Amino acid sequence: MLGEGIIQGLMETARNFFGSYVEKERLVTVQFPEERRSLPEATRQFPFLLYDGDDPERGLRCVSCQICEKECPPRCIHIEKSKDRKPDFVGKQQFYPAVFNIDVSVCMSCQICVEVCPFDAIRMDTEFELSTSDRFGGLLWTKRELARSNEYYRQIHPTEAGECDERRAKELADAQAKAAAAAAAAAAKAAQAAAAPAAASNGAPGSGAKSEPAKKVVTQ
Amino acid sequence: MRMTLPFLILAILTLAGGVAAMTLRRLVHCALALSVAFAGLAALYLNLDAEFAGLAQLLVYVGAIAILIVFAILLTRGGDSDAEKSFSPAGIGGAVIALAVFAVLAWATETSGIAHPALVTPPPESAMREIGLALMQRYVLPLEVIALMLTAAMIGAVILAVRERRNPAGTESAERPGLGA
Amino acid sequence: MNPLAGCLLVSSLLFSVGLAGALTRRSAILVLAGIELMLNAANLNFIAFWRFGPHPEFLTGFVFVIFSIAVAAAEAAVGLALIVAIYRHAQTSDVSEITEMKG
Amino acid sequence: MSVAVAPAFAADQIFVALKYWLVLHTPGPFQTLVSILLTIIPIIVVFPALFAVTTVLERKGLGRIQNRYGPNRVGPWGVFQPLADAVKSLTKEDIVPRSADHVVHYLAPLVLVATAFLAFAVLPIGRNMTAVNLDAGVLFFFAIGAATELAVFMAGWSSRNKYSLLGAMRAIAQMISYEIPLILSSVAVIMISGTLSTTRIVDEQAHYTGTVAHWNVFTPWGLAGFILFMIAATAETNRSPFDLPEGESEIIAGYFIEYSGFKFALFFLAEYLEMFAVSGLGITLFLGGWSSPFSFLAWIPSWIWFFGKLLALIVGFIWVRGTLPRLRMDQLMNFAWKFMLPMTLVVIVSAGVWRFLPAGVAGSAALGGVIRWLVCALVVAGPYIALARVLERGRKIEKRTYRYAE
Repeated sequence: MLGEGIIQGLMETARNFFGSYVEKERLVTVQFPEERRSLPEATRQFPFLLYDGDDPERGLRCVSCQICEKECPPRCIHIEKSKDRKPDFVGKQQFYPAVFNIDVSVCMSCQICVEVCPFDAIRMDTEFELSTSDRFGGLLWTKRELARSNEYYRQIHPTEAGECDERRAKELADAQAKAAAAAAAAAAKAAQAAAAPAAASNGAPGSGAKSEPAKKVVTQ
Repeated sequence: MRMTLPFLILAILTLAGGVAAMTLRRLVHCALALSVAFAGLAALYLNLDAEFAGLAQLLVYVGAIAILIVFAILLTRGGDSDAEKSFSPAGIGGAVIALAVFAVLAWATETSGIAHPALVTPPPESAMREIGLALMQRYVLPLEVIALMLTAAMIGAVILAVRERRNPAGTESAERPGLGA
Repeated sequence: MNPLAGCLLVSSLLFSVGLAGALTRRSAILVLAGIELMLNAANLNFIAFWRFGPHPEFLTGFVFVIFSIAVAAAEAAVGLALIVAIYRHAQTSDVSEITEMKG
Repeated sequence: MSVAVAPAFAADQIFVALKYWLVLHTPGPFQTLVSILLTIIPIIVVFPALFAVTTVLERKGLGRIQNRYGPNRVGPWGVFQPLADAVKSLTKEDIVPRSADHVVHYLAPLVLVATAFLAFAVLPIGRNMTAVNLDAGVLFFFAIGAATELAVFMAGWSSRNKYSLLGAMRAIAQMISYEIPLILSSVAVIMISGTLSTTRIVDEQAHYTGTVAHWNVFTPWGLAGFILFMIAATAETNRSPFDLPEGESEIIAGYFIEYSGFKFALFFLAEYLEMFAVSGLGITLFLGGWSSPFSFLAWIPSWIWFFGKLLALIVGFIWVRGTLPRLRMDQLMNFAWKFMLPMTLVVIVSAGVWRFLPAGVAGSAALGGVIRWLVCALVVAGPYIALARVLERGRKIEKRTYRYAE
């Protein structure tokens, strides 16, 4: 019968109308600033820089390799390399960024910088309330504003951070083992003079090749 | 009884609309000015106690004919071009003829002797009831004829405006000329 | 000047304006608009004579105007349909360019 | 009895009495002016206020229909939301496109609002509360309504935007198509009442048989006519599901796409005013205007009845908007010419049958009334069922199955 469907539709919307006053479960929205839904773990907004330990200046993982700066599609990252070096978490001497700026008003949250970073130094944040009254200075974040501790990272992306930490721990262990092996080799060398230099030189490239693909899998 | 101020204002409005409709460059502006003239005339009818005629004028002229003219302008691509130059010999000739006609009419009005005696006519009874009865009794035959003529005109307009499907080269487009009719 | 003469004057002015437009404008639509104006001027005369005439109770002029409005509506519909048809045929609605009449 | 009636009558006529009191206490030369102002100003104040109330009602109602909260931040339960909206629209920058036709672009919203306000002149919003008691009130209403089409065209054309012109063309085509069923369904009422005056149409309906009023909607032709009238009114005021002229997903905002700030607010206002006006006409023609449905409720002031009915119709508009999706252009036109037009003609025939069937048969008024009611109902229902059969032929509604999704 013509018009029957309209009546059915009207009944359905009336049911919704009155039902939304009676049953709270019907309501699909929440009262935002007071009530918040927990964000899904895969949430990502804008990048931040990770540091180890307590000091954001010394513990910063970034080695200023500038891969992210080159890969960034909208070119919102600006890095200036330092002149001097400082040791990284395995004790190797590395450069660090003297200046590391991200213009979040340009950033498009594509996460490419995270995927290309070989040092696990840049990650995506979940923070989304970023309004500011100054649209030039307020949205240009410097190194200090971008730095977040590893604890914070573990908090917002536990799975990813766990994998990352595991990998880094392994890397550290490898490096220490290598250092120990090198020390042992040096000791052996000192003991045996110039008898077997080949054993030490074989070990170093092997460990590097092993850690590289593992990192790729995790960051994707 | 003399001419009243509302009458003067409405007359000036109507004439201004008419003059603008006949002199403006853009065709759409002309159509809008024309509807101002029609609306002014409707108000003049109301001013002359012809309520039904005034409202019918508003309904038919402003509501239908002005819209029809606007549709016709848009369908003939008149809406986006400055169609013509302002003055031409033919234009001056037309204006002279119109002026002559006006002079004759005004002279006739003036000399006919109806212009000066003071009229004391009470507003006539133009109640809807009387008009309805007049249309249904005294003028029922013209009414039927008008109805027939309107039907014929509608069919004719549709036939004229409907795109001919015969020629295969005819451009197929989304516009429908018969929409307003 | 009494109101009847005022109406007649306005009406004759409007008629002249419509006539001038119909004679001088080259767009066919505006020619039609000028004719409509002339028709309206005549209607105003009918209303004025009905209002100030001797026998308003017969409603003669009044009913004439109503019929005239109906006829004008039909005229506008057919006239504009003709203009649209001509435009489609000749690609112009300029009356000075439509110079040939072949089927 | 008279003791009970007197205060009720006083409450009923309070505004009329107030106006006369104020006019009497003004000096002689200004009396006409004050009287005119006292008639106009309430209309200019009350209906925009109703517009403000309606916007918040609509947003909250739509929200609840979609299982949301709706606005609830400005003031308690969001009742001051219209105030915030007003401040916003008044302080926004007024942008006019560079290539727009400035004069026409400026005039369009003014013409639209002016015509929308004019329509209220003939609506009886209470006993003795008609601004202008015209002999041809209904005709006046439709004549004024016809002028809005031109304003819509002005807005659409002067903006120099393809979407606005498309929206205006859609709006005009739709308004012209639905004006016919709108007028034809009111013709049935005019035939029965024998008058075009809105005041007298309401007076005709304010009688009672027993306790029930003579509202036109209580008759079969009146009920059908009322439904058809409201459908046509929805289309005439461009409200959902007939909101093609401003379909956001297709042509962004239709004819007022290039308007901003206060002019945009004026378009919004005009749209709602038209909705109130045409609902008011529906109330006048079919729902007995300011009269109460039952004689024992007649003590409630007449203006409360009118605005109560108006609010009920507005709720109906909102409910329909929250329920039905937008039509397609061809569906819209088919609906107007293949369903609305034949049905309004049937309603007119039914009203004619009602007029000429005797109300009483063989001395029994009740039996005659029932027979007349049933016959007229049959005259409406028969063609409706037949038409529905024809229109639904070959059209099977089935649940859509998705091959790849889900």
